[in-house]
Amino acid sequence: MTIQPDSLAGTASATGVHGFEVFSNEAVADGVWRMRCHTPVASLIAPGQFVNVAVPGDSAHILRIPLSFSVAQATSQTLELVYAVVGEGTRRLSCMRVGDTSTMVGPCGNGWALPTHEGRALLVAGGVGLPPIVACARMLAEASVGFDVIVGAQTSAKHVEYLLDELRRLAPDEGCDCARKVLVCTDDGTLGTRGFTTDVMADLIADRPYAQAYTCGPTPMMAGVARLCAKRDIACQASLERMMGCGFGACSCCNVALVAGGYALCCKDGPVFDAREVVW
Amino acid sequence: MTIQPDSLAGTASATGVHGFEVFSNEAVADGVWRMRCHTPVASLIAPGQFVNVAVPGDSAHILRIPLSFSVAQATSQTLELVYAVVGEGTRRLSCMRVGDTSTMVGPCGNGWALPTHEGRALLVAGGVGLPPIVACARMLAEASVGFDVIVGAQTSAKHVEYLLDELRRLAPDEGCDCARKVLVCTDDGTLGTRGFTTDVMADLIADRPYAQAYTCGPTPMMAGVARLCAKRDIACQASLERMMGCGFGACSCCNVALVAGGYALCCKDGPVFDAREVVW
Amino acid sequence: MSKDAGPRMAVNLGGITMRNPVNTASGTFGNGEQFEGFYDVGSTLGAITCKGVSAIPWEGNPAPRLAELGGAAILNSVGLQNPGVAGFVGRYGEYLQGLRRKGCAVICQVAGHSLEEYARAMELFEELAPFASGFEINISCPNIAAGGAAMGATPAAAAEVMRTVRPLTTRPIVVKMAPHDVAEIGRALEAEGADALSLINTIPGMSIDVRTRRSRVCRPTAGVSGPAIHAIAVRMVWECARAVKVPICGIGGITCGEDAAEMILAGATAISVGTANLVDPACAARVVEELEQWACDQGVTDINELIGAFEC
Amino acid sequence: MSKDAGPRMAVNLGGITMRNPVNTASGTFGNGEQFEGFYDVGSTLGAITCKGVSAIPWEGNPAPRLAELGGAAILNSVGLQNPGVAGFVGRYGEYLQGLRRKGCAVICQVAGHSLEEYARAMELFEELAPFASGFEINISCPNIAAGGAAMGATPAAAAEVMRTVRPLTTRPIVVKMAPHDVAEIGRALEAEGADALSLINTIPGMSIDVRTRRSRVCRPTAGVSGPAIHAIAVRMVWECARAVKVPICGIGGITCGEDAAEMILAGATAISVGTANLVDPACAARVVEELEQWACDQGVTDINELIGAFEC
Repeated sequence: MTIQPDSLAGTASATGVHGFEVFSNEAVADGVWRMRCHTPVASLIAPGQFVNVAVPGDSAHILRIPLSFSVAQATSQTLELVYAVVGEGTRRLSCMRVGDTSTMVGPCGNGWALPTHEGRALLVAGGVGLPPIVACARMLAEASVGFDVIVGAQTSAKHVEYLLDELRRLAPDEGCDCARKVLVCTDDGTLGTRGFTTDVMADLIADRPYAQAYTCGPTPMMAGVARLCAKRDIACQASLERMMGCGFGACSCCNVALVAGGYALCCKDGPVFDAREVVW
Repeated sequence: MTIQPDSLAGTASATGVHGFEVFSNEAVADGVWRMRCHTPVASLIAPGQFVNVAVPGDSAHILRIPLSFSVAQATSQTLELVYAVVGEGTRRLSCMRVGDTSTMVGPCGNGWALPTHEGRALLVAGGVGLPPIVACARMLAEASVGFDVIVGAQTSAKHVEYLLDELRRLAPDEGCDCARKVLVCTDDGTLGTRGFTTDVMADLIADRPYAQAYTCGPTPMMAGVARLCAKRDIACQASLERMMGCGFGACSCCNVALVAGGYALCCKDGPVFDAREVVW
Repeated sequence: MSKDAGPRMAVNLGGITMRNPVNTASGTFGNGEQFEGFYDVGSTLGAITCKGVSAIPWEGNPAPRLAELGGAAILNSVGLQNPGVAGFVGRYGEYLQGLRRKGCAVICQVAGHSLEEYARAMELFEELAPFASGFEINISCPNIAAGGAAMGATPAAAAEVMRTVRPLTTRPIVVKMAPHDVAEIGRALEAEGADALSLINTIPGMSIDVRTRRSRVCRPTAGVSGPAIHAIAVRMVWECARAVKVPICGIGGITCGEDAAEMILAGATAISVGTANLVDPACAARVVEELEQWACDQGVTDINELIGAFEC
Repeated sequence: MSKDAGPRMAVNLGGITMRNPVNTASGTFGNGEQFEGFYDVGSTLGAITCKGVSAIPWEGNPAPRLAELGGAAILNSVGLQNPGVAGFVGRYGEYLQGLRRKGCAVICQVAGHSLEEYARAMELFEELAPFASGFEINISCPNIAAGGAAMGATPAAAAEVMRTVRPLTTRPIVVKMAPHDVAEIGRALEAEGADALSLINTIPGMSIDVRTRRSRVCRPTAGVSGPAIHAIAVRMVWECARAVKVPICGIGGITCGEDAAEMILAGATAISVGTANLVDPACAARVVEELEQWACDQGVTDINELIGAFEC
C-alpha cells in the first residue's frame, strides 16, 4: 500500500452511512461480547476494514465508536463484531438489545491485503488485536494461503481462548508441506508458553520461512514484530489503532507519523499500514 | 398555605434521593403512558406533591423530569405515574423497561390540602392537568369529602377518556344529598358539551354551593377558575407548572409572581398554591 | 480506606481553612439547608458558598429563569434574588453558625449594582455575619442589568471593586470572576489585595425558540453552566493560576472526583460543585470521597502536593 | 414541499452568493470529496469552506490530536496540517471547480504564522485558485504556536492582518474570528474592508488525564467544539451582528435546522455545520432541508426576512 502524504487526496470513497439492526448481542467471555447485526455494510466490507458505529444511549458522548469485525457474510447481510467492553462506549454497545437499530459509517479505511509474493504468512496478535487477526486468518484460509498464528496476552483470559477456538475452527492449510501452527504465550505463563510474542516469533521465523506477516495488538508488540520482519526482509502489514473523529478522512485527527516524513491518517490510509512506512 | 417571601427559609425538608425500579410501563392511550414502580417515596408522598425523576438515556439533557403521580400505595411501596409523552424527556421515560432502575428526588413541594371548611369541593382539570386532579379526587374520596369534577380538553382524546374512567371508578360520595357530577367539555364538542371549562363551571356554581375548589391545567384556564372562585368567595387551590432546576428550592429557577410582591418557588412553596396569592 | 490511612485533604483558600477542597458554587446550593435531607453538610464539605446577597432585598428576574440546552448544559437567569443582608442573617445565621461548629467553612457572597452597594453590603455583612469564614465578591453575574459582570469586565473595573471592599473587612476576600481575560483581571485583583479567586462564573449564552423568535428565558442572554463548560473552565483556571500567586477555587461543570482532580492539577487549591448539585443532590459529598481516593491512588500524603501538578 | 412552493433560500455572504445559507466549517469537511459518498455536495450545499491552507505545506501537530469530552463536545489540536497552496490547488482544484459548476460556492481558507505568510498564501491563492468564490482568513486557530489565534487576539492585531491581505484580492474576504471580544474585533475588521465575518472558532479548553497528570491531547490546551458550545456561539453571533453591518456566518455546535435557525434569528446570514459533519456525515444536507421547512413554517417568502429577526 502506498501512502499519499496528504491523505485527503484521491476520489470520493465508497464509505456511506448504513443502518443496522441487532439480532444478537451477548457476552462470549467475561469482558468480551459478540454482536451480530443485519446491515448492507456486510456486503461491502473487506477484512481489516472497520465500521464507525453510532451507539445510542449517551448524547453527551458524541463520537461514533470504530470497531473492527470478525465475520462479514454478504449473502445474509450479517456482520459480526467481537468487542472487549473496555470503556463507556463499548459498555453502551453491550446494552444494545435484539431489535435495536442504529447507524454505522463504513466500510472505513484500507484492510488487509493478500500476500504479493508466494509463500507462507505469519499472523501475530496481541490481546485486543485478536478480532482483526481472526478476520485476516479467515481471508487467508479462503484464499488458500498457508499461515501460522502467534497469539500473545498478559494472562489466560476467556476471550483469548474464545478467539483461539475461532482460529482453530478455520479450515486447515491446503497443499502445504507443513501443518498450521497456532502458538500462544502469556506474560505469566497461565496460557501457552511464558514470554512475549516476539520471542515466540523469533524462534518460529528461524524455523520456517515467511513471505508476509500480519500483526495487530499493542504498539510495542507491533513495533517488535516490525523490527523482526525488517531484519528478515519479511513484508509486514500492521493494523493500527487511534482515537478517531470521523473515520473517513475529513477531520485529520487520527494522524500516524511516517518514516518518509509527515503524517498519514489511520482512518483513511489505514488502519492497515505497511509496517516499514510507519514511525514506531 | 402561607408563602414565605424567601422560599429558602424554614428547616431542611424531608426530600431525599430514592431509587426506583420499574415493574410496568405501558401506553394506556395514544400519547399517554402509565409507569408503575417500586420506590420508598410511595410511603412518603402526599397527593399534589411531585417527584423529580432521573430518566436514563440522554446525558446531554442533564435535568431531571418533574412528574406528578396519580396513585401512591405505601403498603406495597408502589408509585403510579400517568404521563403524556410530549417532549424528549417523557419519550425517554416511555422507553424505560420492566426491571430498569434509576433515582427520583422526592417527595417535592406542597400538595393538595383538604378543605378547611365544611362543604362540597369542585375539581376543575384541563388536559395535561388531569393526573394531579385524579390524585386529589382520590384524596377527597378517602376523606369522604363530597365533590364534583369538571374536565376540559381541546378535543376528545383517549387519555382524557382513560382518566375520566379513573375518576368514575372512585367511590361515590357518601352522606351527600346530591350525587357526584363528572362533567366533560371540549373546545370542539367531540366529547361532552362544547365549550370551555369556565363556562361549565359558571353554570355549576350557580347551581350548587362549594366551599373549596381545586384546579390544574393550562394557566389561562386556572386563571379563569381563580376569578370565578374569587367572585363567589370559594377557596381555590391551583397546581402550577414551571420549568424546574432542582425541585427542592436550591436554585430559585421556578419562580412564581405573588400578589403580595416578590416571588415564591413553584418547586418548594408549590406546586399547589392558594389561587388568591398568585399573580395570574 | 480509613481516614487515618488516607492523605491529608485540608487546604487553605487564602485564609479560609477547609477540611477538604470541596466547596459549593453560589446559587446552586441554596444556603445549605436544602441539602440536609441528602447528607450532613456541616460534617462533610470543606466549605459552602451562600447565595449572593445585596444590602437590600432583590426580587430577581421574572419567569422564565431557566432553559435546558441539549448540549449537557442549562441556561439560567435568576438575577440574584435575595432577602438582603439583614434578612439573610436573620433567617440563616443560626444554621450557618452550626455549619462552622461542625468544621465547614461558610463563605458569604456579596452582590451589588454599584461600588456603593458593594460597600454597603460588605459593611452590613461585617457587622451582622460573625459566622462568615470569608466573603466572595460577585463581579461576574451575567444576569443583572447593572453591576454584576459589568463590574468585572476589565482589570481596572475589577480593581476598583476590590479597592472599595478591601478596607471594610479583615476576613478573607475571594473574588468570583467572569470567564474572560482571567490572567489580566486576576493579576489586577491580586494587586488590590484579593486573598483568593474563584472561577469561572457561568458563560453568557443565548437560546432562542425558533417558532416564537423569542428568548427561551426572561432576558436575551443568560448564563450557561453544566458539563458543557468544564474543559473551558479548566483551561481558564490553568491560565489564571499561572498568572497569580493567590489560591484559586476552580468552578465549572464538575460532576465527579475526576473533574475536580483536573481543576486541582490545573492549579486550583479548592473546587466548587455547581450545577451538579441540582440534578445529583449528593454530588458534592461523593466528590469529597472520590477526590480523596484519587489523592490516595496518586500516592501522595497531602492533597496540596497535587495542586498545579499538571505536567506539560 | 416542492421547491417552487418554498421560500427563496439564496443569501449573499459579503459578495459570495449562496443558493442556501448552509456552509461547512473549515477542518470538519475535508475538502468536500470525502462526503460525496454521503450526498451530492455540489448540488446540495450553499457553500463549503476548505481546510486551512498556508503558503508552504504544514505538517500539523503530533498525535494525539483528539479527545472526547463527556459534555457533548470534543477537543481537537490538528494544527492546520495542509499541503500548501500549490499542493492544495493541484490536488483539489478540479474537484472544487466542479462544485462551482454545480452552483456551490467554494471558500478557500488562508492560514499563516505571520503577516508575511498570510500575504504570501493570499498571493498564491489569488494566482492559482480561480475556482475560489472567496477567501476566509483564519486568525483564530488555537492550535498553532505562532500566528492563528494570536493574530486575532486584539482589534489592532486583527486589523493589521486585514490591512495586509485586503489589497491582494478583489474577491470577497471573510474573517474567521476567535470566541472573544467579537463586537470590538468585528468592528475593527469591518473598518479594514472585511466583506463578512465567520464565528466562532473552537473555544480553547483543556482536558487532563488525572492518572498521568498530562494533557489528553498533544498540547496543554486545544479547541472545544460540538453541541456544548452552541448557546455560547449564538450569543456571540448576536453580539457581533449588533456591532457590524457586514454579513455573518454563524458557526458553533449546529446539529439540526433549529440550531441553524437560532443563528439566523440572532443575525447570521449564513451558517456552517462543523463537528456534526464528523459524527453525522449527512448532517449539512439535512440542515438544508430542515432550514427550508422552518422558513416555510415561519410563513416567509424569503429566508432573508428572518436574518436578525430575534425579538427581545
